[in-house]
Amino acid sequence: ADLVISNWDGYMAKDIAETFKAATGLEIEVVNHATNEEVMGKLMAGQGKGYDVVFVSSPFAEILNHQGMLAPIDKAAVPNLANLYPEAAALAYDPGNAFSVPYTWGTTGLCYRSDVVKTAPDSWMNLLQPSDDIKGKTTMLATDRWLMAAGLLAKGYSVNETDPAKIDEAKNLLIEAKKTLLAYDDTTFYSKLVSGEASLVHAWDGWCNYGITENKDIKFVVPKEGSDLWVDTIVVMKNSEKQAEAMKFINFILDAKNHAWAAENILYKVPNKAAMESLDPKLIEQYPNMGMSPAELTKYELLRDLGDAQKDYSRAVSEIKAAN
Amino acid sequence: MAYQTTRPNMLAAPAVLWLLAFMVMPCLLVLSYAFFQRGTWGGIEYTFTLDNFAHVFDPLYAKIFLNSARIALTTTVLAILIAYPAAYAISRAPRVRQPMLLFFAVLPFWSNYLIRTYAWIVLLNREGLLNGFLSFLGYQGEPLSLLYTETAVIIGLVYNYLPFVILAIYSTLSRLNPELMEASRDLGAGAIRTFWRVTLPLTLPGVAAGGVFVFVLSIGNFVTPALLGGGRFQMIGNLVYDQFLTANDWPFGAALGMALIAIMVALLFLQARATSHASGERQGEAT
Amino acid sequence: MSGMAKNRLPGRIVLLVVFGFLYLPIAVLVMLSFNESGLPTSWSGFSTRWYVSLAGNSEILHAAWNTLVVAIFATLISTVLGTLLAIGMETRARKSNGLEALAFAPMVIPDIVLAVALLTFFSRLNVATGLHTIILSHVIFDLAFVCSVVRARLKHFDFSIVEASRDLGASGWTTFWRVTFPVLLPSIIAGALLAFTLSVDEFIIAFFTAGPGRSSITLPMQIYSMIRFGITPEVNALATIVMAVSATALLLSQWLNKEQIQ
Amino acid sequence: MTAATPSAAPILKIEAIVKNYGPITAVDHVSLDIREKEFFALLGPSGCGKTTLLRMLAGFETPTAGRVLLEGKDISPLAPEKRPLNLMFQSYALFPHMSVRKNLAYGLEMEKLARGEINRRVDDILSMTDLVRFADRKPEQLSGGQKQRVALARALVKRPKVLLLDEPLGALDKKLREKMQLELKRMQHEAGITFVIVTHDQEEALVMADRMAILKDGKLLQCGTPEEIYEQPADAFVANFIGVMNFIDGGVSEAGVFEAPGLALALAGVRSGKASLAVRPEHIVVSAAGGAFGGVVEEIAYHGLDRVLHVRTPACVQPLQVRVPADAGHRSGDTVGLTIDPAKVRLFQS
Amino acid sequence: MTAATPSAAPILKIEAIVKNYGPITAVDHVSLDIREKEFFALLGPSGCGKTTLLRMLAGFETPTAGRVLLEGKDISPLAPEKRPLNLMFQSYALFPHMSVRKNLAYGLEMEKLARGEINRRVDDILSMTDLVRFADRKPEQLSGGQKQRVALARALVKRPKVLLLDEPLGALDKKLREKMQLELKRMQHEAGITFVIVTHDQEEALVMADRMAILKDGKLLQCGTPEEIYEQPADAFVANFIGVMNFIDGGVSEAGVFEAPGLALALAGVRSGKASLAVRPEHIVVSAAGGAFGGVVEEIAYHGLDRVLHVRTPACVQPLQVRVPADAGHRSGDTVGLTIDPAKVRLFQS
Ligand SMILES: Nc1ncnc2c1ncn2[C@@H]1O[C@H](COP(=O)(O)OP(=O)(O)OP(=O)(O)O)[C@@H](O)[C@H]1O
Ligand SMILES: Nc1ncnc2c1ncn2[C@@H]1O[C@H](COP(=O)(O)OP(=O)(O)OP(=O)(O)O)[C@@H](O)[C@H]1O
Ligand SMILES: NCCCCNCCCN
Ligand SMILES: [Mg+2]
Ligand SMILES: [Mg+2]
Repeated sequence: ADLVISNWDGYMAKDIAETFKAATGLEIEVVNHATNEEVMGKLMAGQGKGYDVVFVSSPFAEILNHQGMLAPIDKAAVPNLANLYPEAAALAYDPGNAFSVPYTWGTTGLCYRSDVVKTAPDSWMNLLQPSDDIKGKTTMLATDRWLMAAGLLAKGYSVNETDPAKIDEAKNLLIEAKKTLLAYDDTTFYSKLVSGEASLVHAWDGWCNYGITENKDIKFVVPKEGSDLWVDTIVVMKNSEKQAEAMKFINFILDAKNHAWAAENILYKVPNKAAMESLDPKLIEQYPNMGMSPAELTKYELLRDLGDAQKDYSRAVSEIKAAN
Repeated sequence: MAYQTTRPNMLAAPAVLWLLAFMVMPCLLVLSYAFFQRGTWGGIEYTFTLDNFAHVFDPLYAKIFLNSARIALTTTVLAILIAYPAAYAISRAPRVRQPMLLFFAVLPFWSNYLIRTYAWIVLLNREGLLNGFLSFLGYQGEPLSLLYTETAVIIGLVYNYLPFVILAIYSTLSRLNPELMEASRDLGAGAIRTFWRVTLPLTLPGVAAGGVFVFVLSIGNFVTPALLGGGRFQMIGNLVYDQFLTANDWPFGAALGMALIAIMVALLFLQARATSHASGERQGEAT
Repeated sequence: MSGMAKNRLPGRIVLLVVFGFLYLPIAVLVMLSFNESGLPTSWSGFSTRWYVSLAGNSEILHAAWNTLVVAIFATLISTVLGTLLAIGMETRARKSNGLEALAFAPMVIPDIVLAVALLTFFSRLNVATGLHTIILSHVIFDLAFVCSVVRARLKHFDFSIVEASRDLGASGWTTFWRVTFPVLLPSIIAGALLAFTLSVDEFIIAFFTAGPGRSSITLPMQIYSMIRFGITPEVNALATIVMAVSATALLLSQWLNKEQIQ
Repeated sequence: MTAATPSAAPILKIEAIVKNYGPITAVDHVSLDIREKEFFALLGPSGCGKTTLLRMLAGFETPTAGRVLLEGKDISPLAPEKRPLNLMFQSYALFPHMSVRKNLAYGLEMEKLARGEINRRVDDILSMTDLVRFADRKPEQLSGGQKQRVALARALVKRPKVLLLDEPLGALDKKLREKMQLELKRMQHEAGITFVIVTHDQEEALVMADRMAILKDGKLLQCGTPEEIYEQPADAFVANFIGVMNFIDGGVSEAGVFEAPGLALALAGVRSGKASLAVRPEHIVVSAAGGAFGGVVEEIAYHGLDRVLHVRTPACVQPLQVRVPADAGHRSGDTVGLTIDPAKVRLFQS
Repeated sequence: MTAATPSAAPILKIEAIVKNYGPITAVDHVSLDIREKEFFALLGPSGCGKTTLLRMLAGFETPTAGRVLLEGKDISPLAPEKRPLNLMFQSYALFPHMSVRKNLAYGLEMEKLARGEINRRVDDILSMTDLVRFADRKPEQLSGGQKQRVALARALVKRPKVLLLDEPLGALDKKLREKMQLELKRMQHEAGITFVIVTHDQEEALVMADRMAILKDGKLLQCGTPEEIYEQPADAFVANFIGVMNFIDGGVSEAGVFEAPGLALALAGVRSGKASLAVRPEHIVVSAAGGAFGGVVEEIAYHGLDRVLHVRTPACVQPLQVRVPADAGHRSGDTVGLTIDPAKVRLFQS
């Protein structure tokens, strides 16, 4: 194959290889990774050898860039960059899309069963100190950054807070919260809502939509304290010998029609103006959070790599997970 | 024994070379990172430091170690209690049927770990089959919330590692000289005392091996605690995993890994000494 | 010998209960594979659609094939190496602590350490990764488990039959094949089953040591990456087929054997 | 149950017991009464079913048919540990993970005796069997004869009502064996134990046993005192099996004279027809020449305290074995005369 | 290497061999020459080191000191399978997973003989050891004696230069044992095999062996022909160990007369001082009364072909054992006269 691309399962159209080949004559091989962390580990240990294009969330793209493992985006070779919202070309971790191209973006909030929850939640505290009726029926994301973000935001801090004292406060809050928690879950939380095991879950907007597909009473809300902006990006490996082809691939993805596929199928917002505008309005009707504008989204704070503070986050999360 | 003094090393050589080349060398490479610093943006900064080892002694990690050791130990004990009678029954079945029984004991484990675990979720759910079965039996109370508890984690671990213990115990039971048990009965010991004083000590190496399997696999497991435990329980394997992948802190991961390996090897040495003492090793077979 | 009050009933009950436990989730899994909706939550009617869709899912089938290749080779190599190591260790005049630690180590090294170490190592040496590197890596821990099972058996091994064989003119090698091996066979089979089972299920080391392309994807890698949508019933269908085929093959071979004997 | 059991009453009554291993019949309708406090020896060729019989008594094999009564009670339903008898295994079956001392204490611990009592009895049996020095060794560190003594001691130390010993002394040298024989007799008398012992050593059986039984192919051939069996063997097999016996095939004339080539022997109470004359080597007397019949010395075997001449005679195909004192001075090739005492022969007529 | 080996040349030369198991010395500086084609018996009390010695010869134990020469060549560096000798194990060591036939064929297959030749030799040895019926059984389905024969047959079928047999016949009945003895002798003569055999059966050793050695506590006490050892035992232990021996403690006077209470015996070539007189039971003659000295019959043991009187005399603490014909008609309590032939005694002086 001309290109090896690693992505999450189901994150691209199944027939991407055929359509891309039809468009460019190039062959691609898509492999899947389960999580950012795994593919990161593999890229770091293997110096990225063998991979050409990788889909990772923004903090990981940032790290890869710091490690000097990414190839610059050749703007000339990706004319479809023009389809992106201006906001998407000005993201703080990579202003001007020097080494990454955003693929999807969204935020994190509360996903809940409006038919079960007595009062509609609007605060992180509804999750962390739930009312009696939903005690033991809440879940939180297990991944360290989002888990900590809930605590930090509830306390009014930045999702990238590096002050150890504040991290500690958030940690303590989260340890308290564990007592009323059903589980930490970042894969099947939406089905827990559907089945009724959970009533209120900590969720990425897009995944809440999967729940909504099956139960109309499921709703998504961004808490009043604010939230994070996450971006899943496309990067090209420096060690790739097929950088020109990789640019063609990115350009192909950024084509309005192709990029719209992501929005329509994985129910994530895409930072592609042309694609978003092509969406069926019914989709937004059914999944209200799909209608969030770039302006709304960029109000939220981008998750950034934490540098040395990462150690404090890791330790805090270990302590939370070990608490009983 | 004269004729064996040179040969044992030759027999061990292929495995030893394999391990030296593909385990020891690579691991030394990675574990040596423990003496360096994490770069601000991940990666390794080649500045010598012992800080990582100092952090290993954080009481938090001791707590996690002890807690996961407790779960692993409970799992181990339960697995042995279930596996022993099963292995015993298999070893007493007609000899031609034994391989088949063993095979059927491991067959479920040729499906996939994740899907078996998901099947357990289906079973243990509040709305799941187990509760359904209970209410079918006439149980009226609140459905049992088994899922996302330590119990669920232990059930999952016992389930997945049970066949390993069965195999290990069977392997020592399979050619145990039945006359030894007869001699014990003859001397006035009932079936139970015969088991405790003769059968068990003679099969202790198998029990120990199986126990070690369950223990090391459980303490290093992170899928079951995440899925059946709802991520509420932290196993020690998880901790090392997080350092390498989530925190991108290889130096500390290496230090933790080293400490873990050292503790486990030390424990295994102690265990080996204890069982070889209790089982009076190497003897006892008649044709 | 031994006819001491041969009552097979308690043994049968034990096997029934334990096998019941072992197959309980399997029953669920098989049921789900025939569930029309594919959802674990509700039964919506019998259907073979997941089998049909599995037949068309070349990715899963390819991954399953790779898994089989990895497990078979890793089992073969590790069974040989592990058995030899076990015999070597148990026939040594003196225990070697170094050897002892070396044989324990693969069991206690956290998977992630081994995974990262191997990939770093291969990458530094510019070894191309692929199925062969997965096999090579799996052999590391597989052999430790095989060695451990076989050693447990050797603790009660009557070495006088080995001596008798040497005495009758058999070399060490012949003695191994004709005496030690057949007498150890139950343990070696146990060890091999263990190794195979471990290999079939191993994920993280396989993920790291696999080649970058699709060619060396194993089933656990495939399934883990699918976790976001929950396990699709196709995978249940695959597991059902794997178990059905293995069981049939075994029963058939038993039956053929019996025919031959009679 | 009978009221008071006199010493001659059977403590163990074996009734038409059978054991099949698939198509193989190992024990075939054997009935035996073993009397209280007697020393009973079981003899028979290799594979005749001795071990199988003992294993059925001890409860390790379920008889295919027949039953065993202990003091009048059927013991079939009793588990081995409930039977007041102990078996010493032919293959020893020592517990490999226990020291000699622990092996010996095991059976006593099962009786829940006090530690002190156990130690005392173990010490006694250790010194009785010359094993004191080996008390702390594991079985694998012992010689063959040492292992056998541990097995014997382990059964003896229990002092059960009935002791079943399967070749208890076979691996011991003569001196030690004689010492053990005396000890066994002493236990029989002092502790009133009934012994059932399998041995291949005829002298042992003849010297020690009050009564003995001869088995062959799983069947009981004869049961009686050593003298009865030695002197009045029930059939040619028994005659040949116990001690040395010469067989001369011939015929009995109407006049009651046994006739074979070169030999004529007048016998009382016999009927005419084909017959086989059995005579023991010590009952043939050698003269320089001119006895009843004669032959040529073919081979001389040295037996320590005397010699056995193998004398070729016209009377039979096999050379006759004749026992002479060690200093009798015969040489290979000598022609000798032989005389048979008619009172000492047995005649088997079919 | 010497040119042509005469029959009396040692095929196996054991030089000051020692084996320690930790603090235990199992074999202690034993030196022995075993001659080509001879039948050599190794005797000694249980645990004296016989098995250990054989195991060193076969190559399973490394001697702590000393060496073994086979036909003049040091065999220490040779692996067991390279040594042209075979050991029959005391504990049999049969291959549990092979049928009897396969056990027997194994050693021949190692020699890469043709299938037909192997089958022929296995069939021969099966019928020689009466095992034809058991050819297809597994060892666990055999009786003790059957197993022993398989072990013996497995060693014999190889027809090596030297056969080491560790109690090869101990579990066999007398008839079978005698048959096997004859077969072994036949193999010795026909195939020219050198036998080194451990036995506890003295009669077996006396009858079969060309020469024998007596070990005790790992040390060699005496080596010689059976007659030499029986008649001229090197010391009191050997005298007592082989056959039955009465010991009368006393002293030799200046005149060369051995004196003990009630007994005076003139002996040639002795010096004065304390002494122990050894005399075998068959060398004491019983008269009604008034022999050289006398005593009271305490016990009569029946030995089949004759009786042994235990006669209490003033001469020694132990009753003297005296062998008499079975029909001699003595009874317990009888007072008898005893005569000792001075030519048949041995005197041990310290
Ligand atoms: N592995 C061992 N460790 C310690 N001592 C041993 C070991 N094997 C044998 N011995 C001792 O060495 C001595 C000689 O043993 P060996 O087996 O050679 O005796 P043996 O003459 O064959 O006796 P037997 O006639 O009883 O078989 C014995 O006292 C025995 O206890
Ligand atoms: N498990 C078995 N399966 C088949 N046949 C058996 C089994 N055990 C014993 N036999 C056979 O039963 C017969 C009697 O065996 P047993 O062990 O009672 O003989 P034994 O009289 O003790 O002989 P020995 O003096 O040789 O020990 C033998 O022919 C033997 O081969
Ligand atoms: N644990 C990693 C989760 C990645 C979050 N990104 C959002 C959607 C990815 N599929
Ligand atoms: Mg027997
Ligand atoms: Mg011995």
